[in-house]
Amino acid sequence: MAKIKSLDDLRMMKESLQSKINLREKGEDPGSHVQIKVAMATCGIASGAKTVMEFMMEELEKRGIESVITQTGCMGYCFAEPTIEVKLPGKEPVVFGYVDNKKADEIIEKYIKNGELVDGIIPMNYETIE
Amino acid sequence: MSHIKVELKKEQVAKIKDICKSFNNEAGELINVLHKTQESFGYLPAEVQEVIARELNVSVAKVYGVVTFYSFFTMIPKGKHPISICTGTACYVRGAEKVLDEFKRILDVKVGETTPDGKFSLSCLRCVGACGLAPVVMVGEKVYGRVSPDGVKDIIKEYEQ
Amino acid sequence: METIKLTIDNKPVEVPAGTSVYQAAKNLGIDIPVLCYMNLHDLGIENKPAGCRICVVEVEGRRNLAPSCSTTCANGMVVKTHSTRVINARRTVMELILSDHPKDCLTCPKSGNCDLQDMAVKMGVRNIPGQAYAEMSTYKTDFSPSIIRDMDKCIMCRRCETMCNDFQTVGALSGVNRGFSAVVAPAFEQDLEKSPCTYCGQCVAVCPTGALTEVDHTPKVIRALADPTKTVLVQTAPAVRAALGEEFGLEAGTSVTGKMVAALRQIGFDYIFDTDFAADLTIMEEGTELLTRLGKHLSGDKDVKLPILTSCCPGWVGFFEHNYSDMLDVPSTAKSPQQMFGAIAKSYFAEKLGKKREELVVISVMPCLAKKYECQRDEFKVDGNPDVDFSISTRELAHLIKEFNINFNELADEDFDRPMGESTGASVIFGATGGVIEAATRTAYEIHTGKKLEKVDFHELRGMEGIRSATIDFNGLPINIGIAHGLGNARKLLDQVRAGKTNYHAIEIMACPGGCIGGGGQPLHHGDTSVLKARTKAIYSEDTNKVIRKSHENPYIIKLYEEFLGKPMSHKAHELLHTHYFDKSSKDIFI
Amino acid sequence: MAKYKMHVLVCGGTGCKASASDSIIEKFKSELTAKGLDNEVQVILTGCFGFCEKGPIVKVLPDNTFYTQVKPEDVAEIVAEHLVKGRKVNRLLYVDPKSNEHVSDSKHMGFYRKQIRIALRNCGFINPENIDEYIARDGYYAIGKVLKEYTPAQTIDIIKKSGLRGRGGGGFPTGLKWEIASKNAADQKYVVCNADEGDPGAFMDRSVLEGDPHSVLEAMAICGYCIGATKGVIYIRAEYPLAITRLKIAIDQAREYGLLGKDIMGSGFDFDITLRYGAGAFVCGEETSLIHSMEGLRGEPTNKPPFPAESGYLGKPTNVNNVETFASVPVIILKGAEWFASIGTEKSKGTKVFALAGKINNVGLIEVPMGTTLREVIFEIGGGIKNGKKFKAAQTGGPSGGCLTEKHLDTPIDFDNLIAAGSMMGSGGMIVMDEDDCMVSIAKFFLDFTVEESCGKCAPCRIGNKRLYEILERITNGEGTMEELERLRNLSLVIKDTSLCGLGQTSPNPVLSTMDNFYHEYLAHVNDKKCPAGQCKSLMQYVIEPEACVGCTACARNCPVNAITGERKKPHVIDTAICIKCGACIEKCKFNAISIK
Repeated sequence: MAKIKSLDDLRMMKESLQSKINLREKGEDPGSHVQIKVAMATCGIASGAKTVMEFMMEELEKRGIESVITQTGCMGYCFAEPTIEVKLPGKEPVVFGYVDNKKADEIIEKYIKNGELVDGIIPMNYETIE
Repeated sequence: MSHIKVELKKEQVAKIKDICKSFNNEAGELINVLHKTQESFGYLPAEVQEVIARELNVSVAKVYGVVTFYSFFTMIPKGKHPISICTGTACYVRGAEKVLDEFKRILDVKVGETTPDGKFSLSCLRCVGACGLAPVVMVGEKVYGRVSPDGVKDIIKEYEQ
Repeated sequence: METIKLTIDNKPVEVPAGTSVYQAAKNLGIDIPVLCYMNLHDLGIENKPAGCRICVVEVEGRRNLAPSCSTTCANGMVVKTHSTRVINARRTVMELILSDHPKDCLTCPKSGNCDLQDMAVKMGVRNIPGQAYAEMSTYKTDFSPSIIRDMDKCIMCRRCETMCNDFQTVGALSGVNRGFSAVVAPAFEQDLEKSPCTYCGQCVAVCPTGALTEVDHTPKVIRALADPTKTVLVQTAPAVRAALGEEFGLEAGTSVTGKMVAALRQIGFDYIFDTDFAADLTIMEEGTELLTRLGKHLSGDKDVKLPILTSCCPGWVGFFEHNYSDMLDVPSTAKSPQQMFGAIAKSYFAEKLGKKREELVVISVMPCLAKKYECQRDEFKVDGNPDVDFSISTRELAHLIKEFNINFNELADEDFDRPMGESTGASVIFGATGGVIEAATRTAYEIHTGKKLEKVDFHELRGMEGIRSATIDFNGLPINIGIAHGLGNARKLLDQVRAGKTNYHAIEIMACPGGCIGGGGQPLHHGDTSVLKARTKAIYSEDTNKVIRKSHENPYIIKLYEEFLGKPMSHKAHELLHTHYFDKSSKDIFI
Repeated sequence: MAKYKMHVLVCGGTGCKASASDSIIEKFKSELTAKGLDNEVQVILTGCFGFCEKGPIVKVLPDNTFYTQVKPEDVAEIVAEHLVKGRKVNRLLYVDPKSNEHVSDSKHMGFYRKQIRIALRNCGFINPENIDEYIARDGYYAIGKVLKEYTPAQTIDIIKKSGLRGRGGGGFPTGLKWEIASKNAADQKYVVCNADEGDPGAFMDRSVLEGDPHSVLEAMAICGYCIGATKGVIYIRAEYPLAITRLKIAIDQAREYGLLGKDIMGSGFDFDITLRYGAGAFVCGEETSLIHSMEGLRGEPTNKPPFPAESGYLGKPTNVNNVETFASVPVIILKGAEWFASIGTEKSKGTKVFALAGKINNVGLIEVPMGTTLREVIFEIGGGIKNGKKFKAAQTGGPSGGCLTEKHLDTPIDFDNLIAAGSMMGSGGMIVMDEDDCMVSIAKFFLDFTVEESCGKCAPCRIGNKRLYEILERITNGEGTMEELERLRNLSLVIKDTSLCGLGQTSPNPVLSTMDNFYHEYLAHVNDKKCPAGQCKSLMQYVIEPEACVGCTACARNCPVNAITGERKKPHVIDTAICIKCGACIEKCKFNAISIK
């Protein structure tokens, strides 16, 4: 590791290291970020939830959106897997069904960035099985 | 302080000298030297202190004065399994005294003594900082938490064979 | 110099910056009691651990009481030295100290001369609350040949530790243990005999209680005197006469030689002799040794060791045996005057009396505690019979005189007995730092140059400086002389010699401050070093008043050589008057 | 580099380590590898979370799940359920004692709700053995900023304005202390960190050093810059091996990064830190003792002045602060003096860490704003008294402190209020006592400690504390008199008034404070020969109630000293002169006929 020779060096280093603990910092204070829960029970995993989760993590970071992505149990909409729940700061959570990478991209661009609704919302009448 | 007469072997003297040297034979490093030496010998018999005094160029009386000031240093060899009972305040209010009494009773030694077979030595220490587990007993490096007087014999049993 | 203005007990006072409250109060005539505090100003030794807390005072605006000995005056300070709060605190602390102190004042050797006892009297302590169940800190009493350590009586003033370490650099003592069992002791709390102690007795000289006292040989003196089969000889060292008077209320610096002799005669000693006689003899031997070594050195002999070191001080001998075992061949081999006296008394004088050495008891009166140890060293015995049977201190002699109900101050002066009571001015000054080397110079100069000295006084060799040096012109040959008193100073000088950084021909060393006049067996100076100066003055005026002032002119010394010894450094002289030294450094005793 | 989706934080503090947190980590790693998740879930060893009562603690992020009392056997389930399937393991969640509900987010636990973590900000959050994590949390940014933007005087000014006071016990204003040290000119000065936490029952310094060592290093460098010192020394208890190891790692890493050593961040400022070990002497918490100990001497104090700021380590100007004080410094620089000063009370700013222990439900390390009341600490954070017993007293300030009682419950805790209440902040130990604790015995316990730890240099402390102890022993043995009670008070006041150092000046506090607050207990011991709490063995009497005794002889047969006599089927009697109060009879009596009076 190169020595830190100036305050700028330190600043740059901090930025590069930020991601190491970002997950923790945001997790401590999820309310102020976009929170995304990916249903990751057997049904979800079977339908490709894992791929979607990875895609979203990558894309959100690329597009500079502060978000907390967690996995959760089955939301009870196995017919619509993979399902994800998105909660924008200060808004009620919204659940999307049949999410693949393309759908995920649309959710990010329209709903998360601009608050526009997209197709595939499942009415809220479930409770996460914790 | 009573102590045991020991004869140091050449390599033991060399070892002490090495330790002193690693601290540049500086008198100000006496406490660090004593720590390292005790780590290596298990205790600090008079003869060891004499070598250290000579190497650091301080009087033996001064070295002894320092050894007897700090409770961490001992001139008596510890048992194979040193038992320490935390008598910090948190442990005290949660019954450390009764636990200590039980150890004294079963091992038939006083605090600061070693059993005749050299297996156990008993000492008290002030707070290992595991107050959540009070009362705490340490055997060697192992920490036993929430020890009750009844549990004492089981702890001793673990090390008996 | 900056001055500080403050108020003590409603009186304004102005003192130089850095003055302690204790000193400022003293300037005003206010006496604040102290126990642990000790200031040996001339020696540069100040002991102020601020541990006894007896000297506490109230300082306005301060939360707690302040120890006046180590609190520096500040501008505008308002101090109360004897308020109710202070008196209550002082008395309570005193009760505490006494609660951990034995109450055997009746038999304590320090009784009547004890700072703690005085303080208890002053404060009117009548009972010690809770004494019935108060645990006392107890320790094994340590009987060494010179010093008794009864640490049950230690109050942790640390004066002894300061003297042993800071002034003497002997390092025999240290504070050990912690809390209630804290005490000053040698390593491993072993006896002094197993420590590097030199028995210089400076610890005893400053101890405010009975914790450190000399081994009392007065009972042995009385028993010897009471034994009709024994002939009892006493020798008195030069410094004794300059201090003994203090024990009888005489002003420090009063020379009491004649009264002392009269008292000794009244007590019943058979022969009252003078160690000064043996001091003259020492000069003959040591001076000759110096000239011999010097001669060899000048003729290019590389094996000869210079400088030559004096060897009459047993504390100093013990010190170099412990610390300079690599230099054992440097000191003069001449025995100390005490031992020369004993050797001659039990040979030459015994022959004269027609008695066997066992029938003689030789007692010395010394300003010194190390002499007690010296006379029982094995090399100073013949078939187990010591040349000097035992040694008592100036203080013990004073006790004896009082015990024999002698009105000391009213005694008419008397003279020492012959032959071993005759002495010169040179031998008297053995008692002060620089004196031995001055005496040696007087003799060596005349022998070496064959000329008479025009001026006998060598003022360049005198003084209270810890380390001094001077060059004396021996008729064109410059002789470099070094002097040190106090073993800490000796160490500094010796380290230079060991490192080869000096060009001294001769060095005098005395273990005690000011030389023997400040010895560990002298009347207690209670921290007042002006006493030492007064004694020194007395010694030098004694010298001036002597008719003969050079050792080699002592007629009885001349006679001794003619009748018995032959000449200095002869075979017989070697046998009786010279010794050798032992390596007492702790070696690698390990397998 | 693996892109982790989840972090599992495992507490590696001494308390949790004692309960096998090491094997918990091992187990996580092996389970995750077995499930192929080792690249998705990162397992991190952290410093103490504080909630030691419920340790070992495991925290899963980002879903902020706080598992308590985790055993190695539980790990497989956490991995399979939570980490793979996203289902929290309910049985390991904290159960709120009031609502009986599971709480997974620590913020919603009573224990954490009122806490503000400044000194402990990184404890239980970052891996203390990894400097990168500290840097990612703005680590070393404060020293960088100070070196680049502020003069030493400006920096000292920030600390002064923040109102930070020493957390080691005395509460001396830190900025002022630095200023004094900065004004004493010398060729060499020293910054010393006092990490010789000797107060039994306080372990906040250890937690900071174990959980966030870099913050202390950074603060020491800042202090060095302010006072003009290039050398720092941490004086740490040898009894803290884990903290020592982590400090050594931290120092090495900081040197490697150029954050300690020569020319830090191109500023031209040099600063390096070495370690010195304590060896078990409470008195070394006193600055002058500590300095003597650092010099290889007996840790005896010397009279002040001169203060260390004038003549300290090796005779040079030295600034000594404790761990917690230092740990608060970098945040103050980063967030500003105003921010820090906005927390706390008028004269005590910021937060204070307390080690909560004793008869309390939630033992642990807490950090609360100055001014939090004792009630909030004990009943909200601490979860109340164990086993539903009644609160009696809280002892603060350790052996130097005093006790707070019911009447102090609503007093805001800060430096000055504690002193006014007859106690002190000390290093922040807080031991809670319930109705079963005898306050005379508690005073005796603390005196026992002081007697053992007194250095012996000054007479009042060396002898006086021993005498105090003896009187207390007589009182607890039922031998005390009223005259002795009086003496106890006078002796206490004189010891405080005349002792040389802080140890003796405060050692009688537990006596005075218990006498002030529980004088009736003293009187009961002295006059009635009774111990109201039933703790003092000598004052107990075993009595057989004749009405309840059926004369079964079980007690008499089991008495080891034959103190019980009586005919079969008739009530028995205990001879109290013989009875050794072993309790064997009570155990054997099936009729509850034997009681202790």
